Amino acid sequence: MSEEVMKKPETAQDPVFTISSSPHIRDGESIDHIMWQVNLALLPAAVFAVYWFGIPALINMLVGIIFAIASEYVWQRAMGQPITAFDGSACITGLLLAMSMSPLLPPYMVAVGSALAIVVAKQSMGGLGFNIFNPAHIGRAALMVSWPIAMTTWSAMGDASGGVDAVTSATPLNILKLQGYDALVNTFGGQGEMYQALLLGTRNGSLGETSTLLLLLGGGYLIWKGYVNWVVPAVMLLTVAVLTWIFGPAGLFTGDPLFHVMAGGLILGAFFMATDMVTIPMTIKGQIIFAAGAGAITVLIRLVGGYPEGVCYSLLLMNAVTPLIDRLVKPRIFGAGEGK
Amino acid sequence: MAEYLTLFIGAVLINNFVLTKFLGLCIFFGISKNLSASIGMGMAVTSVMTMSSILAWIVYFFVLQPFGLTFLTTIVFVVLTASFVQLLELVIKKQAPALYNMWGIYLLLIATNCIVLAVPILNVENSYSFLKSIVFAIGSGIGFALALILMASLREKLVYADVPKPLQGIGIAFILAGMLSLAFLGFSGML
Amino acid sequence: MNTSLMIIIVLVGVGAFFGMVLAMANKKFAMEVNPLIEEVEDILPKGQCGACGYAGCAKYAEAVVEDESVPPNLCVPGKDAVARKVAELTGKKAEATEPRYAFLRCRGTKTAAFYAAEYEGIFDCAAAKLVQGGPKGCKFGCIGFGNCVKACPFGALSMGEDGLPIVDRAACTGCGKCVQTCPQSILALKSFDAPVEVACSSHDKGAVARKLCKNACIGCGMCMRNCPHGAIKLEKNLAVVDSTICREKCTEAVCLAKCPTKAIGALVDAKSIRKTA
Amino acid sequence: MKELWQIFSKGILEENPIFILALSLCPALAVTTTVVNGLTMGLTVTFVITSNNVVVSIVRHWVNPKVRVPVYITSIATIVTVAQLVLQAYFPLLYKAMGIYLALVVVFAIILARAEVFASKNGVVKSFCDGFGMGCGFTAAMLVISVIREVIGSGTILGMPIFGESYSPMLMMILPPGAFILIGYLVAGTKTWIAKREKARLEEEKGAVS
Amino acid sequence: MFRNFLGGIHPKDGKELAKAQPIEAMPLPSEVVIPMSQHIGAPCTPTVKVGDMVKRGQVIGTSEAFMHADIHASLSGKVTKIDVFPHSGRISCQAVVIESDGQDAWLEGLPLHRDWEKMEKEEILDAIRSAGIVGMGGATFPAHIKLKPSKSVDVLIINGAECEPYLTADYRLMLEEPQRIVTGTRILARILGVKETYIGIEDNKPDAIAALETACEGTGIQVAPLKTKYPQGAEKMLIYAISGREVPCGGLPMDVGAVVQNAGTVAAIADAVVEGLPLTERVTTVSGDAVKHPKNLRIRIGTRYRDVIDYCGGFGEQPDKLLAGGPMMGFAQFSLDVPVMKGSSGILGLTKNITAHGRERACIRCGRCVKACPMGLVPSMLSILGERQAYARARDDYGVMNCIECGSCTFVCPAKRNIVQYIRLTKGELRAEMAREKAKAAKEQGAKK
Amino acid sequence: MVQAEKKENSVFHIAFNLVAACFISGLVIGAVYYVTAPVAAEKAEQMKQESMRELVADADAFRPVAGREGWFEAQKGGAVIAYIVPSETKGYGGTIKMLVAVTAEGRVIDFSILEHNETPGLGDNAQKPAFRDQFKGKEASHMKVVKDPSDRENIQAMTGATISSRAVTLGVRQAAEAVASFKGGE
Ligand SMILES: Cc1cc2nc3c(=O)[nH]c(=O)nc-3n(C[C@H](O)[C@H](O)[C@H](O)COP(=O)(O)O)c2cc1C
Ligand SMILES: Cc1cc2nc3c(=O)[nH]c(=O)nc-3n(C[C@H](O)[C@H](O)[C@H](O)COP(=O)(O)O)c2cc1C
Ligand SMILES: Cc1cc2nc3c(=O)[nH]c(=O)nc-3n(C[C@H](O)[C@H](O)[C@H](O)COP(=O)(O)O)c2cc1C
Ligand SMILES: Cc1cc2nc3c(=O)[nH]c(=O)nc-3n(C[C@H](O)[C@H](O)[C@H](O)CO)c2cc1C
Ligand code: SF4
Ligand code: SF4
Ligand code: SF4
Ligand code: SF4
Ligand code: FES
Repeated sequence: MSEEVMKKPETAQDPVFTISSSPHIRDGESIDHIMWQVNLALLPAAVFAVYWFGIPALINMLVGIIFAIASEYVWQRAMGQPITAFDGSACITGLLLAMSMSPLLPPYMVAVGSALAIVVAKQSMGGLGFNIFNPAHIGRAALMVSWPIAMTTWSAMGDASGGVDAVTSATPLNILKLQGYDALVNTFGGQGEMYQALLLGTRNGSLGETSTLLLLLGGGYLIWKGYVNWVVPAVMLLTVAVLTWIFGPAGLFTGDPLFHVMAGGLILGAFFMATDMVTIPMTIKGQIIFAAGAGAITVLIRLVGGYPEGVCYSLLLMNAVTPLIDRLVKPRIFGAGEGK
Repeated sequence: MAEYLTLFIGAVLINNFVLTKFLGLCIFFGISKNLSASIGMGMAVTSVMTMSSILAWIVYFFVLQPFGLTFLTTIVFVVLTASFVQLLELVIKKQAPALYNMWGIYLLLIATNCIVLAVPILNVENSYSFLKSIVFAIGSGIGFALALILMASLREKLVYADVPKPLQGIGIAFILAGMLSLAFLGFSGML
Repeated sequence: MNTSLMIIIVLVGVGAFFGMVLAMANKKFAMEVNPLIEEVEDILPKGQCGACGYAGCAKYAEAVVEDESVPPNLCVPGKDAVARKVAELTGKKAEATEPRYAFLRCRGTKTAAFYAAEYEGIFDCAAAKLVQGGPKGCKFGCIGFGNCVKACPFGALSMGEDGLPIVDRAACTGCGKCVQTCPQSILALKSFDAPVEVACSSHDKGAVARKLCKNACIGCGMCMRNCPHGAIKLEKNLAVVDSTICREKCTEAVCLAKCPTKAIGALVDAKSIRKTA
Repeated sequence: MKELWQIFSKGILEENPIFILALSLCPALAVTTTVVNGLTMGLTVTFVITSNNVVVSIVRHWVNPKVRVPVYITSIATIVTVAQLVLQAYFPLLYKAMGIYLALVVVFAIILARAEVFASKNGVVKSFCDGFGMGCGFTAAMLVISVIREVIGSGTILGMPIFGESYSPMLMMILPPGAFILIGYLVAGTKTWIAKREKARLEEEKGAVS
Repeated sequence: MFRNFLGGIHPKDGKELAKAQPIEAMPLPSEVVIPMSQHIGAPCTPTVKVGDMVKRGQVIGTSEAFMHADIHASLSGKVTKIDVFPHSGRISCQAVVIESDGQDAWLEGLPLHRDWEKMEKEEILDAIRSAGIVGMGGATFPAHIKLKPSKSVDVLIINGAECEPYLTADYRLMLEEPQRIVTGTRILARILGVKETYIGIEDNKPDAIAALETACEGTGIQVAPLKTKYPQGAEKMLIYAISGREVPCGGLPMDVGAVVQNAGTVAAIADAVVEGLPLTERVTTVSGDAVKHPKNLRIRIGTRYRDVIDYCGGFGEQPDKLLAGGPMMGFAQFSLDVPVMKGSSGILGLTKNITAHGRERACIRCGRCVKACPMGLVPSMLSILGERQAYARARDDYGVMNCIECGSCTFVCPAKRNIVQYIRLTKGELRAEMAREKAKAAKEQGAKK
Repeated sequence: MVQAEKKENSVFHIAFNLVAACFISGLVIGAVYYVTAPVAAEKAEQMKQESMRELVADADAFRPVAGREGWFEAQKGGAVIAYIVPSETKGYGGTIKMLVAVTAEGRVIDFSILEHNETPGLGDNAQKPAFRDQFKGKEASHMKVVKDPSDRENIQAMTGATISSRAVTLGVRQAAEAVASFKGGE
């Protein structure tokens, strides 16, 4: 048995070609590229969070990212799987998780949340692509049931720039839920001021959710690059706007849709979480159903539920329905059924 | 009216029996491998639970309570449910074969199952009125069916996933149920 | 005391009700599953391989219990032991099953076979076959992505270092699942009591075959000519051993020494034939 | 003797009612928030399953096979009712903590299954061992689950704080989601453990042969 | 103006490499290897023996089967071998080797000069049949069978889309020899008796559109500019774009009253009918970044790729893949010994720069493939089901049999999944199963009798 | 005919088998009940007394109040020093049932939660002294839930459990009001 591999017969100088099934060309996209682009899109809002909430925000985000990536790495190592911990998806999970929580949350809780998100929600299901629930939201929901007090303690805004001193230790939605709309407007000193604060992000809340403007910037970038279908955030925001307008505090059609759209984690959720392709339906039609459902449940929880905000749960609930949607809503096969 | 609605929605979503009250888990994990089976099972559980609740309510409030025999509830209800299910199976098989094929085949499986026994017991423990018992039973059944169907659709999807070997089967089913119940927490505090 | 009496009255009442229901049920339909079926199923090895010709072990158990004409020895993996037990349970007569094992008719190891191209794509023999017959120059041999390994319900196959599957004869039950699976149809069930077998499937002409694989049968006919019992024939450039003749008559395998490429090999054990490669 | 030991011990690991057979799951989740509750439920079930196995194996010859199941159910229900009455009279607090799940012991599939599969075919002694083994397996599982849940979820064990003031307990563990997820991983762990043992045994056998 | 089908992709077309190269006739090779299977259907059996002398255009292979097209010698010379040779589509196949005698003599009596307008319909069809013409757009369906549809047809579409990247053969042909195409088209329009005739061309070839528009003047043939998008040239998409009709699942164009024929095919038909010339050569694009001098060549059937590449200056860079056909649907070859056939629209040599892509990973459900699929399938599910061997479900729930294997899904997949290969695997297994079942049923039938 | 008879026979057998089983079961349960029933009743009564004594430590007897279902009056040396009133409200996770001890003047002495479904570690902190002690001596008018730590007059909400705090407070207030109106009506 000789070790030398046989040379080509006849024509030794011919190159050795590669054979494969068609097609033989691919476009330039890859998972890693897409994922890091999403991270990039989140960057402006993340930077603003550090500016607005200070160093704790930075620490929490770093802890979230590091623990997410580390858990993925350790798991894959232990299971003998190929290491894909650095493809950017774990980074998104960790970052989004930290961004959807109070800056005051002790970092160790963020770490636990990150690890739970990756291990329970993602890797146990088989890793990227197989998870049914949005890992970041599973992490958040798990923390919410584990340490509800810490999770609902909001900062008195550190020493960041003024104008919002009135808003201490309660988020806008919190005030709305417990004290009503008028109290809410009063805390900001007027409706115009309120909208301005919501738009710029100079308000209290989870650390990554405040700046509507920068989130829109990032979301818009993803839409422009084609990684996100604009229909999904649009439908979700629209559903929330319409429903909150209809079911206003003072009877039908008295709501403040603008406030509801910009408050809480809706913008972040609609652009970056309702668009997580892994956990939403695959067809456009299915995605519209998903987004509308998520919007509706968000409103339901905000208006009658036990929590001030419902983005996280509404998305998780719709994640659970996604396989059913995918089964029922399929594209029409070309040439099937009627159609001329 | 609002009272009934509250009771109903509470039973379906907020206090979902499977996901927050841990009842009927054996079927929940046993049947949810397959979507069509879970739909049939959902129907079977709902109907059996409703009817056995009615029966149990009558027996309890007209026999057991008046004679001070409430401690016999367990044994009487279980025998009642079991025989009722047998009877039902018999009748349906004979009278409505189509219905039988849809969910009759699951009947015997549920003859002895937590949720089918628990709902009649809860009804009498909470002294629900006759009508309320029915609403509660239907709501619980629908809640159970909802969880079962969702779970089945998730598990069917996971059949094609690279779930690590030791977690495959019942392990991952538990974890899924855990996440589903996390999601259902969103409804908590709603009523 | 009153209560105690009531307890008995109520319970007996319930019991009577229950009894009546059951009695009725019984009268209306006295269908019983034959408990024997379960017992038989218990004995079967649960490979669910389908070698018996039924869709899984349970189905065979049902058939063998309920159908008089179904023989008890259809379970190939179970071998004689199971056949005997099933026969015992069903009261049928067991005929001996001949133990057979999977045998790979290819020796195109990574080093012996010529790779005409690099392959890119799914790690699956059937899928690779769709791409110009796979990367090897020889289009008859093992593609080496181990579909058979994945298919074996008994874990009897493993992929060798040399790129060919190895049969663990202690574990192989002869169910034939791998034989059905292999897209190249180069696995065969052999009884292994014949002394020799040809471990090649190439129908290429000698010169081509030799170029494409060092271990190929080149159809030179040396073995055929040297076999004193006429047990070997050439079919489309490939030597074929008639194992019945071989088993019955052969005392000394002269053919082995004559083969220039050692494509024909002794069947003493699973590994030795590969070793001669 | 060895046979009896085998009958007894298989219930603890290889056929653990909760982790492997996945039967009688409801109590495993519902009452394991504290060790005391989990243990009580475990012992109750052990009592019921063992006595029922004994009763069934005694009466099995008199029972018409057509009413096997109903008779067994009656037997189980009787035993459970007895347990209920006793607990109620002597341990009212525990009785309350068990809540509805105590009554539900009646329909735990594991009990009926053991009666059907084992006790109806075997003698008193063996049935006792089988029932007791299953009961112990069940109790052991309940204990494992409840210890983990109580320690992490409340920071206590048997009600005594063990981490000191600064520990803020992870509530998820005593709530439904944590219970489900924890058991998921415990099931996986048990499976891996059994598989490893099996493998070691095979290796040993192989070694012995060659 | 025209409809746009859903889905589709926009790959970098690479056509600039050969676009400006006029069609050039390649010199006679010293030897041609003519495979006996160059069409869909039964392979032909050789009608010549080793040692025979043949003339160009002489029939050297034919078959009894209905579904076949005769095969002709593509040059004059001596038959030196009849054996199994590599084949660009089916690994290997019987082929006749003819050594050129340098004369390149036509069979006596060829070419003819006929006035096709005076010919009977049957006569024309016979001319097409005996010329051995098959679809040259890739599917190699025998033309004379396609042109005798069993249903009434009212629209004829000439496929000049050439949507495959790199390929420019049809483009050059349309630009340089529009007259041949128009003649062929008119012949077809007549024998089919259609009301409308279109030539569909992607709008990235304005000069070809212009050339054909001029040539079509007064003939009633309409030139239809199409949106540039892959796979615009796929039959079903083309029919939809031009006529708005959807070929039903599992159906044929004639089910919606349409016939589609490739531009090259109609040019060959024109030759066959007017001059009686059998199909012995075709225009093929030789291109790709590894080929030194990309060209559009008129090549004799049976010329080895080796000779073709050598004529184009050989490989300038180390090629990674040698393709028969375009990069989206072509077949990768492992040998330069495969011959050019009637269906060879391109020969491409591509370097790793173009063909390399990352490791295959699990589907991340991004839905890009769903968006890209022109057939409205869910390719991601098809790939997953294929991977897990759930073939029946792929057919029943996800209609895998409708896939036209255009490769759009695989092209866009960021997880680099080999979706088309999974689909092929699935289809293959399903077909094998169907065949098994048929055989079983037949056996049972036989047993009953 | 013979077969039919056999079936009849077996039907009877079946029914008898079951009835016998139930009969035996009845005997067993009856016997156990006979033994345990008095113990259970005694234990239950004892527990009730104990729970009331926990609320009103210095009482020496508890008597049911006529006309008010479930009410007890705590007596010391024959004098009524407090009323023990059941109360029920809806909390975060469902109904909360409690017993409230109120002085005859309508001041709260203490309360205990009998049944609840609040979250452990959150809502169920209502049973802990930190929250419970706030009520001691308060009247109905001072039972408003606030979240302002400086407001010592009213009831401080438990962190993270405003809903439970409100529910419990409401229950206690209702009890206090009920006692006030009962006394007023007398
Ligand atoms: C994407 C996203 C989703 C969120 N989902 C929820 C949710 O489902 N429930 C919730 O209470 N807070 C959620 N939050 C946090 C809220 O937006 C906000 O921080 C919270 O409403 C503050 O009010 P709180 O006091 O109760 O929770 C989410 C935040 C983000 C960024
Ligand atoms: C994805 C796909 C792309 C195709 N692209 C072309 C093309 O660009 N040009 C072409 O002539 N045929 C193309 N075809 C082949 C056509 O579908 C059709 O078979 C052909 O135009 C019929 O003409 P023919 O029989 O003359 O070849 C394509 C087929 C498929 C499936
Ligand atoms: C798992 C979980 C359990 C909760 N349980 C309770 C509860 O028992 N009682 C309660 O009032 N709030 C509970 N909450 C919190 C409420 O949803 C809500 O955030 C809170 O009432 C707001 O009150 P705060 O203003 O004191 O933070 C719970 C939250 C979570 C996540
Ligand atoms: C547009 C987009 C949105 C994403 N959103 C999330 C998200 O909300 N949560 C998360 O854990 N990962 C998100 N990811 C990353 C990735 O999809 C996620 O880790 C997978 O769900 C893990 O399998 C997102 C990725 C993209 C491309
Ligand atoms: S023997 Fe067949 S199935 Fe096995 S690896 Fe070789 S080609 Fe694949
Ligand atoms: S090696 Fe083949 S024949 Fe042997 S057990 Fe495995 S699949 Fe069956
Ligand atoms: S190859 Fe098939 S599945 Fe993929 S895009 Fe084309 S038609 Fe759709
Ligand atoms: S393009 Fe690839 S990753 Fe995206 S859904 Fe399709 S198969 Fe999955
Ligand atoms: S224990 Fe089995 S259903 Fe509850």
